[in-house]
Amino acid sequence: MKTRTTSAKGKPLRHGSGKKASSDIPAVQPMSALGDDDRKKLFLHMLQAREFDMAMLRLYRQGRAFGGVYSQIGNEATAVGSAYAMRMSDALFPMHRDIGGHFVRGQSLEALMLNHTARVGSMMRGTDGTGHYADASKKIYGNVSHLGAMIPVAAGYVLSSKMRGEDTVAMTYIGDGGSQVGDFHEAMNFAAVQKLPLVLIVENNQYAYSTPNSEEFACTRLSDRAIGYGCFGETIDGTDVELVYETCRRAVERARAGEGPSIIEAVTMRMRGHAEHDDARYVPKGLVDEWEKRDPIALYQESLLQRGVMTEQEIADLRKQLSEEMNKAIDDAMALPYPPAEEGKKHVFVD
Amino acid sequence: MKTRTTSAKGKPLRHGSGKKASSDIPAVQPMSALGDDDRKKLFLHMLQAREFDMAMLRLYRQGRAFGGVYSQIGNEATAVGSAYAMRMSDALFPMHRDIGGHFVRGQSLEALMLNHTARVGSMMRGTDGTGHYADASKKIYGNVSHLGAMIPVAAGYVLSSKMRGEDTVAMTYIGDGGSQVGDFHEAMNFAAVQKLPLVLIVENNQYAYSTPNSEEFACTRLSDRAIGYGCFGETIDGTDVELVYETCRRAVERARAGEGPSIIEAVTMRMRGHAEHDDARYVPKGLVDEWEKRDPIALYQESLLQRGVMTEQEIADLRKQLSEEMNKAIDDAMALPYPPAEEGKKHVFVD
Amino acid sequence: MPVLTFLEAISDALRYEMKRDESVFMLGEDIAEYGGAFKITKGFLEEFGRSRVLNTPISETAILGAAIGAALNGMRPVAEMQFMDFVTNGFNQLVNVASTTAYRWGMGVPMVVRGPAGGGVGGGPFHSRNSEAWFAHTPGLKVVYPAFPADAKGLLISSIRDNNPVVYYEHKGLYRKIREEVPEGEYIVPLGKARIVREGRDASVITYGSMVHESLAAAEDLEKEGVSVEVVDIRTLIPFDEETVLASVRKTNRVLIAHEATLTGGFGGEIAARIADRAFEYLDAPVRRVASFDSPTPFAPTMEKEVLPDRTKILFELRNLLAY
Amino acid sequence: MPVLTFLEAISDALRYEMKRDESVFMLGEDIAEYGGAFKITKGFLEEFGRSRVLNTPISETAILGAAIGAALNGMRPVAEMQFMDFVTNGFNQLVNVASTTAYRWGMGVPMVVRGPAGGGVGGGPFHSRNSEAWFAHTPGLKVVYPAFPADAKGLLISSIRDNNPVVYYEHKGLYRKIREEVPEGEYIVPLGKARIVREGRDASVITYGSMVHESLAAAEDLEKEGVSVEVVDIRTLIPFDEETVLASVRKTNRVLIAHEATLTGGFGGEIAARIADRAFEYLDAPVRRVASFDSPTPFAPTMEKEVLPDRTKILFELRNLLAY
Ligand SMILES: Cc1ncc(C[n+]2csc(CCOP(=O)(O)OP(=O)(O)O)c2C)c(N)n1
Ligand SMILES: Cc1ncc(C[n+]2csc(CCOP(=O)(O)OP(=O)(O)O)c2C)c(N)n1
Ligand SMILES: [Mg+2]
Ligand SMILES: [Mg+2]
Repeated sequence: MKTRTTSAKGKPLRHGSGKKASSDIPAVQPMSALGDDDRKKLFLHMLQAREFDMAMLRLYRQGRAFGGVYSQIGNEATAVGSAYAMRMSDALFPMHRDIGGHFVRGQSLEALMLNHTARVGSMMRGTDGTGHYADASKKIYGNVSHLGAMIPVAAGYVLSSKMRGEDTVAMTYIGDGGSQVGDFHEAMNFAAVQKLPLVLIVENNQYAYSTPNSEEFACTRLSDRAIGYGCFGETIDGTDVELVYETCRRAVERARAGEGPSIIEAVTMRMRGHAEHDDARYVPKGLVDEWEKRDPIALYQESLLQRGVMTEQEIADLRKQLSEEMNKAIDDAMALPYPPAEEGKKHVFVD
Repeated sequence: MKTRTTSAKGKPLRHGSGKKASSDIPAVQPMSALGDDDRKKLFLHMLQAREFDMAMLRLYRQGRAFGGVYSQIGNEATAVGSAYAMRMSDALFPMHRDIGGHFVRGQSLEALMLNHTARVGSMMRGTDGTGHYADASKKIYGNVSHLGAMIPVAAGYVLSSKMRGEDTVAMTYIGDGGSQVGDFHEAMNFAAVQKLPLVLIVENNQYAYSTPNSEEFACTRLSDRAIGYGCFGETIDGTDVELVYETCRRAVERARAGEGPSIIEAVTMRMRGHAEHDDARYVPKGLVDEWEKRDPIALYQESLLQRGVMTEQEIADLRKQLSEEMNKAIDDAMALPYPPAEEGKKHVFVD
Repeated sequence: MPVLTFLEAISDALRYEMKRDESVFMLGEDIAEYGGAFKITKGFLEEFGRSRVLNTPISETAILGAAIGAALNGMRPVAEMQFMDFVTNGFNQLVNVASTTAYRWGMGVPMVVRGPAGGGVGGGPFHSRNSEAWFAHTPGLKVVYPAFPADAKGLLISSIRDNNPVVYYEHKGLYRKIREEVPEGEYIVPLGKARIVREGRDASVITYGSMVHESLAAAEDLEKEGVSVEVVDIRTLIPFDEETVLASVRKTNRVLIAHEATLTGGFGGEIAARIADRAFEYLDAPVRRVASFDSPTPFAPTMEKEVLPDRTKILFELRNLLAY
Repeated sequence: MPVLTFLEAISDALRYEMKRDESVFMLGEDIAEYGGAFKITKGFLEEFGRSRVLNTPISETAILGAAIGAALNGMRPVAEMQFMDFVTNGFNQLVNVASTTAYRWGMGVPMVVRGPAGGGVGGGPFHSRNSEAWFAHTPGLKVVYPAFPADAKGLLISSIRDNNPVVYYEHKGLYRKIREEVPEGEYIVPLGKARIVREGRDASVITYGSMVHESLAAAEDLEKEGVSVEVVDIRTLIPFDEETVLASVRKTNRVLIAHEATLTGGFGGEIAARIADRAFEYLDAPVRRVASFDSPTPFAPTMEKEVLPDRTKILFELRNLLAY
């Protein structure tokens, strides 16, 4: 049996029923060689993600953002911890709530802001927005809207690395909802047969748009799908950045060692609506309240303070600095026009 | 854990590696209320299937069949035993090697022969052949070529029965190869969430066309996929018609009782090429030899004789009778022309 | 008669059919509590219960396959694609299973696939596609693309009652923009009948969906100049009402075809081909088309406007046509 | 020059490119030991090894998705669909992922999807489809449908070297039926160039794939009657060589369009539309089309012959056209 759960009491970590006690979620058990510098970085990238989120939210409220504004609040630890487990030579195929991972790989605030607001000079020339962009220099390959579609693409990416004898690992993501798309099945099975160095993070944030876990799947853990593919599977608390990091580091190591793919289910909560137009009235209030207490950033801040990794002052300074950078990035982006209309007719093909 | 194997030694029943000893495959353990009349019928329908197969093969060799001729030799026990576990009010969605099930539901030799040779009067008017036909009077809904496509259709069929408060169960089939198609995933997950009365038989006959199990999937048992859907899964010897019947009867009962879908993996061997044009040179000879010994009809004949259910003479008479009926059906079909050309332009839509 | 938006007219049709016929039910993503991404089925859960307003997992193949199975078993399922773009994930079910069943089995597959399509609202490449031409080229499917609330209602009712699989497009840009009086209760618009939405003498525009409104606007512009343009809304691509289209062309002798889908391989080609064949002798000018530029639909508003057809582009082509 | 069948020419192109460029590899079902359902890759496993001749599970979505991923990572994958019909199972990967990547990311996706298509061989509804029009209506994809062995080779090499996704159709009826001299080694036929396969003065047939041969046969029939028919093989649908087509029509003033795909919404509509627009003044007769009847492809030989276009039907339409 290759699937296990880290739930301390052996209870399945699932079902957004409001019944989950925080004591069900295992405490951090650091096994890592994470140094304090790493910890500061993990914290920084989570904060960057949060700041970016709050900025997009502000823009949305002001009517200055358009397209879907997908908040990732609650998912920062999963996005950051997982991406931090990779080498820069590895490839990241993130989903729509994984901006944290972009920061881990050194994406600039400015580039992201231009991209999300489709301003001139944005990475996709205005052809698309949100996390759909790619940046080959950072080996970030964004998603398409069609959920699950990038899992086989990530598989093919590392299939070819492997053919060339390179040791690249790909990390990709899917939601609790997206896990029901056929692409998930075909890609994970293919990856398992070919023993591809692929790590799939299933971000189980309890809801797919308005649909709760109970109407999406009936298995105990989404990582149990791994049994049906013959690969490694594990379900963890996705609000604990160091646990996410450690789990993913092991998965990446296994992948690099030729042991094939892993399915890591990270359990979190989507703290806002699906996108900002959605007031998420369908989520029981108790559930949100409960998860408020497990805010990944607040938890990690507490842990860093307790362990003396950072001081209150350092954190306050960092937050202030990020907020200033963010405001500047917004102002800079907003001062720019949309791309020239003719761009719409260019580059349907490459030469 | 809802998945189990009936392998006596707990060894996985898989991998067409030629390493499987017949002693690995559990002996019949009748738990049934099967009477001798039932046993005779099971035997009869398996013989009908085999006769039909041999007839198609003859036609093919004589250049009188066209389209793909897919032999089901080796699969008779699975097709017949499973279909026998259903009520006539249940619905059968068979695949290309399940002609045995058609006989269980009372399909006539004549109708099948017309269908397979696309003669005038055939059930599909000549628009298509093989097991692609449907016969609503017998609740047989054939497959399309696209593997896996009928699993969601079968799910929807019983979804609507359930909505109307009927207790119809649907049984459908997929190969070891077809199990890797996305439709499998989406349909079984959907069925599990909705607790639909659906039984999926995975006919693992070691090969998908030329591709062995090892290049198709990496899990231990295909029925282990059930864990990832939260439904019942079991892997059995598919050459043992009474075991197949018993296992499917339990699955059908669970389905009817509202306990949701099951995935039953029946392990057999495809004894001929994928279709008759394929000499199956890629199959190690040892593997075929080994499975020759497990011919489902020979095994059952032996068992019936031993138990005194039928005599040598009765069996010889039955075989002779079937063979005569078959020859007549062939002659009758061959005497008929193809449908009139104009039929090709009719009924693209219904009124 | 109540004045309804396009969106309300669709809800009205669905509600009416759900009430009228127990075999009608809906399945799709987030259609229950949430009422669907565009709130088409708001209140349906309360009114019809969970089994007839079925929230599904994100599984378009399962949704469409299950709809086929239900249709084969006596129901009239209406499957919602959250955006019509996602029909590509269940494409095989439609083009191979649903479309061939009447032909092979002689059995109806009375199902409707419906959902929001089209651009102009900043949806980007994956939430803007007009894919109707794919299905129009798939024998065995009917394809509907209404432009007005009353038609949306009447055609949706016909689609639900049709015994064949129907792909029904709703242009999301029209949802809240277009409103008109819509008959209450029973109201049927038959599939396969085009409608002359504006009579004219000097040129015809053959169009459907969002471009009907752009064409009407262009026709109004020209009216001020004393030019009379006829606008024909085909309403259903399959069955195609060739007679009405040809009659219009034979009357005006000049024809422009307009659709929002990309130009190459769009259904406009089919319309042009039929005109160039069967109204050839009546043509006083080349058959022209206005359509989206052959690219994905870009996200930035400047660029999206550039690639999509609109009143201005239609006007420009009409002037050329009239000057010919 | 060796005389090769259509099938051998395709194998030759694949082998040549596999030898020439390490980044070229193949993936698909049963292509390794078995050499593919039609034996196109027979011997490839032995020659190039298992990692470059990759047997996959039955998972068209995984095959096409993996090809895209490999293409983004410096490879030139050639994905085989065992029958082109099965591309519908991976449709989304092609129309949404592969086709939009150049536009969105500025990155090439140098992949080829190839496989047997077309009817006339008793394949029935699910092994006969000509689906090229779906992809021709998907901006960002190139679409190739050769008719002759040498073209098949030269176009396949071009497709493999192209930095964009190419859907490459092989008519299975031509595989062993058509043979001709095919240049050895390097041989390139550029995408986007039609070829006049027979010069003529009195009428043009614009066609591709299997219908090129039927059109040539019909042209020969008419030659005996002193009528000179030009046959233009467009060879690639996207990019479309409009110039060559228009030039032919401007010369002969009468045009018939022929393809095996079903009529309605087929690529013939696009061709007709362009002619009716840009060669309007040169037309002495209606633009006519010959194509499959709008139905699935039936299994029984009598019925299949009835719905498919052929020499006789082309001849019939040509006579009408010439008599006009
Ligand atoms: C194939 C497909 N179907 C439907 C959608 C519409 N859609 C976009 S996001 C979403 C919910 C996704 O839920 P989940 O995968 O759990 O991710 P989350 O947004 O919760 O992070 C849906 C239904 C889509 N993008 N793709
Ligand atoms: C989606 C799809 N891809 C490819 C094929 C071509 N094909 C037909 S049968 C077959 C092998 C099927 O193997 P399996 O599912 O194990 O069934 P078996 O024939 O062994 O009984 C293949 C690849 C198909 N029919 N459908
Ligand atoms: Mg979610
Ligand atoms: Mg098999």
